[in-house]
Amino acid sequence: MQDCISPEKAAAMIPDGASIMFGGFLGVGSPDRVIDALVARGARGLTIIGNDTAMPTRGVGKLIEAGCVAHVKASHIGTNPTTQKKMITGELEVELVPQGTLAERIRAGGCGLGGILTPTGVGTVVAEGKQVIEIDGASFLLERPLRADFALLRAHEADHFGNLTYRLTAANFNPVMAFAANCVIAEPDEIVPVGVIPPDAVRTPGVLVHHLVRRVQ
Amino acid sequence: MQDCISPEKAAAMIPDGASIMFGGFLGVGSPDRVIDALVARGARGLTIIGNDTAMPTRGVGKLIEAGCVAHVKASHIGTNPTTQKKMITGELEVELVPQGTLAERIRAGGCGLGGILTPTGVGTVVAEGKQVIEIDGASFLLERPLRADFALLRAHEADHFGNLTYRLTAANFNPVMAFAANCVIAEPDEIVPVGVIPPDAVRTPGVLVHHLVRRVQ
Amino acid sequence: MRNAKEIIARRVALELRDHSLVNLGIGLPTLVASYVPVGISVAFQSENGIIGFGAPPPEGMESPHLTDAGGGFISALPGAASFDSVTSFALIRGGHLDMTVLGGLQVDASGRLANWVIPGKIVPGMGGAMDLVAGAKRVVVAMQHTDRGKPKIIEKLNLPPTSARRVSLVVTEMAVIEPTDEGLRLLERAPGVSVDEIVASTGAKLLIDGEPPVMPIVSAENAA
Amino acid sequence: MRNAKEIIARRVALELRDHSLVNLGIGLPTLVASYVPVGISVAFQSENGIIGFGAPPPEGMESPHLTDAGGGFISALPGAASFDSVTSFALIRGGHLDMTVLGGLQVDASGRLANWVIPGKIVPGMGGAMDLVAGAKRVVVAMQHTDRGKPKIIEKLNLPPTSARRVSLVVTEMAVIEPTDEGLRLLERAPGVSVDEIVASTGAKLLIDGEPPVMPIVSAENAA
Repeated sequence: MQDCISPEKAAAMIPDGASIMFGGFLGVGSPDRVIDALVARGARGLTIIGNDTAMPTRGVGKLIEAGCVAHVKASHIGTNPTTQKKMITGELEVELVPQGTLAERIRAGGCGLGGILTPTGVGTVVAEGKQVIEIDGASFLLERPLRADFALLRAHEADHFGNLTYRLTAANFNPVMAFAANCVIAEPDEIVPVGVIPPDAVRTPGVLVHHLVRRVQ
Repeated sequence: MQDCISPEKAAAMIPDGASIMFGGFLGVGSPDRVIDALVARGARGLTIIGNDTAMPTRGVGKLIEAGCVAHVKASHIGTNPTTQKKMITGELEVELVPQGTLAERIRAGGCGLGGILTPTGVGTVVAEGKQVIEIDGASFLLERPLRADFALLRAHEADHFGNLTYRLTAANFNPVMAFAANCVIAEPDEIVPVGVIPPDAVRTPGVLVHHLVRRVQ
Repeated sequence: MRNAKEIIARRVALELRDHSLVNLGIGLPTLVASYVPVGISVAFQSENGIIGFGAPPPEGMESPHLTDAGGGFISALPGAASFDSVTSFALIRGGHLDMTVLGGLQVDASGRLANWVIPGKIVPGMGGAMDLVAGAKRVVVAMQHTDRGKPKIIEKLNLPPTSARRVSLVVTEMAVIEPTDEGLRLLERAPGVSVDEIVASTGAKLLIDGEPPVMPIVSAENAA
Repeated sequence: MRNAKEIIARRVALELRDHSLVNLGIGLPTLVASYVPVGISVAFQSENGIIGFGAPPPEGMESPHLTDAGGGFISALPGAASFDSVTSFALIRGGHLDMTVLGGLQVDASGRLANWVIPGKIVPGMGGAMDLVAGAKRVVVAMQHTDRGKPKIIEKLNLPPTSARRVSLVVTEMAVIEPTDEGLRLLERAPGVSVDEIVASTGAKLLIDGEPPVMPIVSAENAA
């Protein structure tokens, strides 16, 4: 871990056009303060990668509402009518990925695998343009790794080294995204001294985190 | 989780010739009481899958010493001269797998992937007979999933539902093996009532565990 | 007479097995949790990352970090385990999920399910549905038999399939149907519904061996 | 004069960067931890599942659940993180490990390393070595220049390679050598060792630009 920055500083570090992974599941466990700062700075042309686009007033939904986003890779956009509308008008490009495949593609990107073979999506539109590999008589799609310029995580606790914990269903995509971006920024609910989080409770080692977002003012 | 059994009952459930994954790294985090019971019942022809074969008097090394084992899949056998000796005499068949590949193959077997693409082993003896797949100009080995009849785990705590925790470096291969066997038997240091392990501390959900080995007498 | 959704949920509840891990889809399938038979211990998974969740907590006691896959507040039962999305789908895809109950738009004669998109309409996305159908040991479709009078069980899907895999069972308010190698087998009919009525409401050939038995359902008294 | 292993470890220690994650192989590479330069904060990983470990604890205070990849008892430093083998190799293979220091049997003119097996002798197994060479951002080989007088740096490996990947740097008690597209470049010579002596002890062509500088090493006073 390098330093502790404000949400505004984090938003300023992220250029227009960047690709960003966002933790969160319908807004639960999403880095809300950095999202607000991205909206405030008027970010444009972002590619956002995450489970869903939440709701127009929640989580990454705010980015879509504010016109910050050009591309979406997600498993579900049904809870955000604005995503739907902008997709139809062509303002937004949306790639839908099955949820488990999205998680594994991000994992592959973060742990140095060239791809994974999954049964999910075989015989569906998801298989279009993809290589199908037969293993012992079963068919699998070859799915490619996913990485991004930035990963914006919401954590529960962080210590001064950047070690992170998560809380209940707010973990969701956050832990895997910590592996898969060139710059990882974590927004914890609380920052505690080194030693407060025992080694076995650490769910994201601090070596993966580049910046912490400073405590709530 | 179904029930709580003695090490002897566990050993009796495992037939000669079975394939078994063993947690443990040089004997640390290995299910010692079930291993002793397997030695005591004179098990024969086992296939054992794990990081290493420990030492002749420790961990799965005891099984090799006692002649229980026919096949070994491991990343390292250098600490056990008996494994070396029996390999040379042909009493033991040994397949060496790079440590990270072993972990990912077990993971693939446990989470329904048809295989993984890893850069590890490309251009080495490990690549012999395996498909090499080019992705964006880089070469990857297609490595196949690994599963076993049984997984024998060492855990720190278990609750009455079979939820498990692990301790420091004693976790090693245990958590991933919980996904990859038809029958999972966990040997905890301590069994505690439901609710004592908070949801965020659970590292192996109890639904993956079939039997717990009862408390130390 | 009970309404269609309740009949379906009560019948699906009889498919629950002791010591099993089950994932219920959003909507109708969620109702199944209300009718777990007495003596059956089921662990429910929510794919956003928990096993062992319960009813919404009392007003004011909700945790912002604890919701189900539909975004609704839930509680955690003693012995619950929480985990991230990678682990959640390792459970689903790896064959550790004994059963999933999903809603359906169409099921065809080959047993394939369409339940994620209607071309030309709003595209919600498949979420976890494709992984659930590909990975669960048993896939039970819980859906109404017809949509505004039009059969949802048809010869060949005209909506995009969710998976190439055949589902295990289809439960509607009229019938229980099992897709097999030979075709769709009519296993049970709902109380007061005749075989002729079922056939008339179904757009695919049904295999019928004599008069099928009346659908049992979990009664109010038997639900835990 | 310091012994060969100590010279190597002290020189390799100068490759450590602030805020980096480093994995040290068993044997000679482990010595590097003793010479971390002042002001440099390094996190050491042990591939059996911990970041942030320290020296063995006092006699009688060892934990049976806390060892390094060689099986020796260690301590955990404040801020340590423990994890399973899958996560450990996700860190290694995913490019999160800034540097690994490994022992070597041979390095050849193309920069390939052999360090895991001698055919006809005991076969220890590759352990984590193949993943480390394939995945670490920088691979530094720390080895003695010769083995009983025979060069270990040779034109072409005659032992099985650990990886097809070129290593980043080779540090011996005589020289620092960088494998490049053009071949093996002699970067530094050890104090009191001449270029001629290095060439005579090396079985591969070395690229030499004039008189290479003398190898700096971490002095006892500079080690943290």
